[in-house]
Amino acid sequence: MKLITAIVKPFKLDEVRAALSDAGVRGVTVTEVRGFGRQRGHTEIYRGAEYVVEFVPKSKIEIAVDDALVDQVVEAIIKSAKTGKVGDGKVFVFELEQVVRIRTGERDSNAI
Amino acid sequence: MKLITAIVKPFKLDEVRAALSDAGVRGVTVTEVRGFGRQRGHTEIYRGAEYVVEFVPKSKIEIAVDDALVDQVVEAIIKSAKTGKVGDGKVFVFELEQVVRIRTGERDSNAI
Amino acid sequence: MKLITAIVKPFKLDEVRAALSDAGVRGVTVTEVRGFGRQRGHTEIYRGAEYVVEFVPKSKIEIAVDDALVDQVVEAIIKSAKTGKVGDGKVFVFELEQVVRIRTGERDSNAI
Amino acid sequence: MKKLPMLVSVAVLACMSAAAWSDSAPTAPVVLSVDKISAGDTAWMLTSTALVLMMSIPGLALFYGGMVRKKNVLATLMQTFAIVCVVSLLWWLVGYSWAFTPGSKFVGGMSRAFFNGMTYMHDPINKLSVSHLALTIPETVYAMFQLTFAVITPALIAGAFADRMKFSAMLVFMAAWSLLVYVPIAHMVWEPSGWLNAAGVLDYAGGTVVHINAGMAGLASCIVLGKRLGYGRERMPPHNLTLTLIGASLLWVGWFGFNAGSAGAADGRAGMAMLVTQMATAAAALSWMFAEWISKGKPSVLGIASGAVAGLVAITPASGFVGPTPAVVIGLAAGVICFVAATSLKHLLRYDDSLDAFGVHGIGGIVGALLTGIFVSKEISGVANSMLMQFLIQLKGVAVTVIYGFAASFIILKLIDLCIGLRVTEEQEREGLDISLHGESIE
Amino acid sequence: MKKLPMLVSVAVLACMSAAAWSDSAPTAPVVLSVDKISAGDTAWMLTSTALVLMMSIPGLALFYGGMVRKKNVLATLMQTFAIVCVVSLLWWLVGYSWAFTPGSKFVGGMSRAFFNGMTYMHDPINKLSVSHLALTIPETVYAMFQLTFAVITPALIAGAFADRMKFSAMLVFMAAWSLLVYVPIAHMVWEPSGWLNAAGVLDYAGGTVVHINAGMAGLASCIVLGKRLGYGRERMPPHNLTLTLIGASLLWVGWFGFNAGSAGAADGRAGMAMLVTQMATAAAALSWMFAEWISKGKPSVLGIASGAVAGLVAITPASGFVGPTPAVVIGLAAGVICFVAATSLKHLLRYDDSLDAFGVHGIGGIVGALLTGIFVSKEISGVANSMLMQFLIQLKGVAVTVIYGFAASFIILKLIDLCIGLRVTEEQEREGLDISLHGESIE
Amino acid sequence: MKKLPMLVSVAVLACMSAAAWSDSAPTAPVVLSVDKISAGDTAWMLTSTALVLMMSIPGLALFYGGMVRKKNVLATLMQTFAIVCVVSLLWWLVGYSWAFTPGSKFVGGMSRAFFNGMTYMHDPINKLSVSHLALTIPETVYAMFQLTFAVITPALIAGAFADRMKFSAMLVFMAAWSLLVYVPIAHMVWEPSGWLNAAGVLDYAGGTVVHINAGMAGLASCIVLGKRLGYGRERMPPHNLTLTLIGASLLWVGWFGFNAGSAGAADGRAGMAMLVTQMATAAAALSWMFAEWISKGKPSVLGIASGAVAGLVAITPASGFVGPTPAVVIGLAAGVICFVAATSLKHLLRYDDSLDAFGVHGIGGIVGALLTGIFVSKEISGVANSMLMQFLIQLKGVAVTVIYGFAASFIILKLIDLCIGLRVTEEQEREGLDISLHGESIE
Ligand SMILES: Nc1ncnc2c1ncn2[C@@H]1O[C@H](COP(=O)(O)OP(=O)(O)O)[C@@H](O)[C@H]1O
Ligand SMILES: Nc1ncnc2c1ncn2[C@@H]1O[C@H](COP(=O)(O)OP(=O)(O)O)[C@@H](O)[C@H]1O
Ligand SMILES: Nc1ncnc2c1ncn2[C@@H]1O[C@H](COP(=O)(O)OP(=O)(O)O)[C@@H](O)[C@H]1O
Repeated sequence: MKLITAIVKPFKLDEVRAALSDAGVRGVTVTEVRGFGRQRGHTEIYRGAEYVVEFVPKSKIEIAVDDALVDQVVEAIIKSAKTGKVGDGKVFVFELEQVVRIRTGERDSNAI
Repeated sequence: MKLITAIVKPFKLDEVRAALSDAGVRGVTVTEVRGFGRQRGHTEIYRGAEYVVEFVPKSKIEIAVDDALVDQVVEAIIKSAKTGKVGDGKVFVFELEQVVRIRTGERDSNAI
Repeated sequence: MKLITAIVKPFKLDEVRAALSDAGVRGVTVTEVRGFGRQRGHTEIYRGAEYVVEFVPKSKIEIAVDDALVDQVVEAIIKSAKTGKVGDGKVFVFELEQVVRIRTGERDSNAI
Repeated sequence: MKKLPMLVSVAVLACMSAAAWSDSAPTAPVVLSVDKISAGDTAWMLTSTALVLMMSIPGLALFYGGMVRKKNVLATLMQTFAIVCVVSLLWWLVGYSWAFTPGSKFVGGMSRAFFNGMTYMHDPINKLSVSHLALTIPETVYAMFQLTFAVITPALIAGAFADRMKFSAMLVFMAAWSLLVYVPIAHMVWEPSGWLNAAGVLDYAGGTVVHINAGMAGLASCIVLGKRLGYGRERMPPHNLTLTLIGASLLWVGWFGFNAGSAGAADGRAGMAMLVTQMATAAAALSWMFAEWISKGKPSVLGIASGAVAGLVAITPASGFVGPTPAVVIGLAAGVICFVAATSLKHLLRYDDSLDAFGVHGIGGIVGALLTGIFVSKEISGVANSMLMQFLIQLKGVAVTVIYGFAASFIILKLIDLCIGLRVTEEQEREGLDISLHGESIE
Repeated sequence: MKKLPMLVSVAVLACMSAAAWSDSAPTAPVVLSVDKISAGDTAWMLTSTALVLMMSIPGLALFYGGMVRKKNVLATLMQTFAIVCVVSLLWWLVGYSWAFTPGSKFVGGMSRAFFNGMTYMHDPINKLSVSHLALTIPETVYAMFQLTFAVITPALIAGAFADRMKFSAMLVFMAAWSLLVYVPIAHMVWEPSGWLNAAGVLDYAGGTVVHINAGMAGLASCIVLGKRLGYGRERMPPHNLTLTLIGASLLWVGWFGFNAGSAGAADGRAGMAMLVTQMATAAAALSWMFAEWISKGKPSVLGIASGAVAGLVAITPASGFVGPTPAVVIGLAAGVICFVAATSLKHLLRYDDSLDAFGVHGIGGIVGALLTGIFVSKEISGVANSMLMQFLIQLKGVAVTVIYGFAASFIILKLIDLCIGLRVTEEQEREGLDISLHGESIE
Repeated sequence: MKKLPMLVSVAVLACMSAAAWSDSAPTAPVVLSVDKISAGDTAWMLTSTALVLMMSIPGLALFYGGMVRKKNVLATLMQTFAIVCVVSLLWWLVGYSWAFTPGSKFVGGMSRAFFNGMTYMHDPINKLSVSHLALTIPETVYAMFQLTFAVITPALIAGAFADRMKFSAMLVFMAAWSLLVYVPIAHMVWEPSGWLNAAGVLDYAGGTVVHINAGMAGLASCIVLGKRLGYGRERMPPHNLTLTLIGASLLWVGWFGFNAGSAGAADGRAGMAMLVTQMATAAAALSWMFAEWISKGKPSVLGIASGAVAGLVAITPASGFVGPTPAVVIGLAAGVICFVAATSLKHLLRYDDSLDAFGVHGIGGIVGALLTGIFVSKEISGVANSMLMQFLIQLKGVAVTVIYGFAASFIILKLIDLCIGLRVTEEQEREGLDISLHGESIE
């Protein structure tokens, strides 16, 4: 199995989730994160003190999938998360050694 | 070493931490996440506009452990996090190549 | 490629980011997390009810890098995040199988 | 005072003050000796002024601010705050003069521009100017009290176009609207030389002038501006109803100044106005809450708060004219009707009245203005028209305000759109107005 | 006015108003000419009414809302808001009449049901009705002022059972409690035909009627309902003390209306009541703060805010009877005693009075009611009993309220529990009442 | 009243009240019959007192609380709340007596220590004590009104040293400052035996006594304490400007009590004071906003709120002396000058006046005090000095306050630093004062 992690623009989250669902993904875990990269943040000024807010809010989506699904899922993410503008984000893929479903104790593919 | 990631119901967090402690785990890192899966969220209505809140709040626990401890730790999590109802969550296990303790520069097993 | 994850004290975040930048890192993703470990939290008392806040706020930094850069980056983190006091945090290194830049579809080293 | 046909009005004035006027009552501001002033009435009107300002800031600002998404909360607060500032200065410039000095049927004169001639003369002169509309209090107090009405009315409109208007365009719109829509309607309805006043339209504290007027402007602006980006597709739940509930509470408390203050005095009529305000508000809050509970399954905080505001709106025109039991009826009706307007009508007609400025203030104002005609008590009001006749007069007042309020707002908005553009860019809207327009954010 | 034995009371009334009554003072509401009304007194009572409503919404709502967990904040705000609405209508229905018209020793008559006969008659009649308990202000104002007391009292109870009562059951309980507990006690203590009033019990602004009463109901309800799920094991720290501090501040400010408004007039007694309120509150806030600092190591925001409320509660019954130096003593005592009650007694006796409705209002009310007997100044109050005698009378008043308040609340709660159930399901409690009961949440 | 040279003052008093004094006016508190009291004036002064307390809690507390980092918000709120409590008790102890009873040129007497002799005597005596500075209201009310000024002034200082002072040291500093700085300056400027009062310095509601005074103490304290850890390097944006905007709004509303209440009566002068307050505030808010918009590119919420406060500060000394058009000018000037002070001067001179207590209150107070000399209207004020002469007198008042306020504060702070230390440890500052000093945090 693999764990696919996608960092995307928050307003794209719903679209990505829909695309993942179509690609057969049942569950995902989402975290609000702050992204630093090529896309620049904004500046805030409070009584003359300038603060450059360097980060951009991003959503991180984690998806455990069977090996067979990996390409398809990555493709689905890319398609649905893309705006073509800087800051669209990244997809990372990791090897996932074990998965357990806590409720049932099922393991690996059955647990996803 | 391995990194064990558990997604659990937030109100189970304290119990899981206690169980981990008993299993010899010294430290963990916890993140608030939003889970999408079989467990369904709730509906909110604001002046006639319905919003289905599809996610369920979850706590993600990350634990770096020596290989020897993995099974024991996974078992401890499953036991303590289980309610038997949908949404109890998952455990993921990853290979962890290096660990460094920043304070001392100690590495790997010594750093955990 | 590798994914380097560093758990550091929040007020060190800016310094670490500067050091990473000097080490040639273009982008990072940051998450606010709660750390449990040797460093102890604090106690709050509300009308006689004591609550031990066991966790300490930490910042988790995730950095995808080429294999060649790993040591250098880990070193940069250790240097910049260190205060020498308990709770300085950890660095974890994982194997990263694939990286895709969503905007361009570029892969792996080109995508970082 | 101001909401009565002239003759009645004068009669009331005569007896309201301890010192009676021997001969003809004034029809324009006059300079009087300080001992004609009632300290008690003045105390209450100073207090009412503070209460009504509190309705706008922080009341209304919070009521709206809690309902928008987190990325727009500061921009929403800022709108109310800036409107208060701009309209205050316009009131000094010419607004008060055009509204509350005698003039044509449609607008007052220029005699009080820059508050010219509004004086207080220290000992040994011991004189001050007094409005013909409130003879027992200093004119400064009357002008300030009316200022607080003038500032809250445009601020109400902002609920309709939340999250998408340029701040610069909003300032221009509100300034124009205040002078071209609010001021003339206030003159027509409340100043004895105004034609609706002469026609006998009853509007005790602003059902037409304030609420229908703002509601129609809201409707016009959400139509002209179009929907929020992603409306109907993306999630736009209120980010923090705690703020909304604080806002609704302060609106409620402040409204005592609005309605009981409209007596212009600390007297029995003010007392009755406060009592009926409480009755209608409580009734409307519960009627919205139960309507929602029955139809949607849960009673909500936003619902009960919205219902309370609907009740406050509906009792506004009636507050000096009806007794407590009719007030309960008005409240029950307003709660349920505004509930339908905000939850169904809006979605049916597909405009994005984002925070229901029209649904609550427009509709609630109409309900109140019409029911005032039905429930007006001769005993309390001194008005002796038959129910049917008064209802028809009220209908006329409503119709004029609906039409003028909508049309004038629509035209002003279109003109501003042509000149400088009304709407923020898509990117700004997506990023949120707090950061994109004001360079600030909340944690 | 209302807290004095009848004879004294009448005497005060006679001299409080500019226009003196020539012959016997009324013992029931009367219709008077409008010129008997004092605009100054009316102005202050209108203001006080607004201030006391502000104590409930948003004051108390925020005070409590900030102390609960984030998942219950909206539900907590909603309780206060809904109670205000329901009890307002009950006041109209029959509450005012049963409390403040003459009747039996235990409850008033029906003559003012639906506010029947509470009139204001416009020119040319120029008459209005006036309560026998406040002869210089319109009866509408007196009824509204008392309404704000009637709404806040049940709202105080909600602190005891936070986070676990069904909203529907809460509505039923509060409605029943208002009519069956608050109204009779108010009649007994404040209306001249009430037996505790006749017995000479001194309660200037509601130490027994409001605070002990609400505190005992709170104790009953947290016993009947049981503890919150996970109490003692799970973390339940206040989620946002900013809200609590806003609430405490608005309670403080609003309490000026509560205590100084209880003079029924803008006079020297009102002034003294305000001054002693400030002294006791400041003293109690500091005494709680220092007690905590010494015993727990840190002075806390929740502590100083709780102390202030304890001081406000304790000075309530005494506020029109004592001078500033005794007020400081009352405050110091209340701060430290309520600190012990809320931080130790509760844990010792193992009830879950979640937000210390009993610990602060019950205990603080008892402290205040008893110390009133000790510190009452003949000069200020006109009451000439010996200290011992007055203390015993006070003890009687306290005992009656404690017993009746607890027993009646207990029975009502048990009955409701039998009929519809009081408590939410475990799942609802775990999910939080905001989402489970009201379908809303804050970000 | 209190801000006039003695003779004028007496004249005003004589005509302000319905019942005129036949012979010489009192120069010290007196006991009068209750019928000398004006219920209307008393009603307004009771209300003003509530409004001014609301300025401190929750107004100022929130204004400041929203501007600090999240980890310090509770500590910031706590400072204001605790100052209110401590200074209230000091006022009773001796503060009122030293400030507002006749004595030397620099400080009053001891006759009212513990509010000794401040009485209200119930029927049948029917007398009460009255201050010679406000003859138509009970002395209790005058003392309470002035108490609210005494508590807010030190609370203003706290903005300068936010996030780094020990709570214990702060309590000691504020107690000392109140008695050694505030009280003498108040006596000198406002009590007829004070030398600046005799010299003809005009300060209607506290431009020198409150704002310059607090601003200079703020400057002294941020210099003595040094900068916040990481100042200039780390990010320290306001964590929640929603709170700040609520605070600014409540300050605005409450300031009506501050300025119009300083008339001591519900009369024409109070009305004019309220009107000019509104004009100056609106003008200053917009002038800061546009200055920022032009120079920094965006109009900000913090900017418009700060501008409003700057306007309120600047109009304070002038509010009973000028007409509406000069008020607009004062506002425009204050907005832009304080903008420069807070955004440039501070960074130029490199002190860390964290929330601009000096930049807004110090500078705004100076602007207002000097412009009062320019714009004072003979008609409104009864003061007949030439513009130049009055300007020079004002300059003297400003100079004395600037020098004494700074020097005395500096010395007190240094002494406290020597004895118990002023500043928290680096670790406490880093962790945040909420947790480290008070053991609490917000979610
Ligand atoms: N090397 C990296 N390691 C981890 N996260 C990264 C890395 N580079 C970029 N990111 C994440 O991806 C987001 C988008 O990257 P950015 O460089 O802004 O645009 P793009 O992906 O279009 O090149 C960043 O905000 C950050 O969260
Ligand atoms: N494929 C997946 N990848 C990542 N996280 C998942 C995945 N499936 C489920 N989760 C996480 O696990 C949580 C529980 O899953 P759910 O399907 O609701 O119940 P259960 O684990 O009992 O089958 C989800 O809320 C989500 O956070
Ligand atoms: N075994 C572990 N697995 C995951 N995270 C850990 C582990 N041990 C420590 N951490 C994280 O590292 C942080 C610092 O650890 P701690 O033991 O407090 O200090 P130090 O790193 O100086 O030994 C913790 O707060 C926690 O977030």
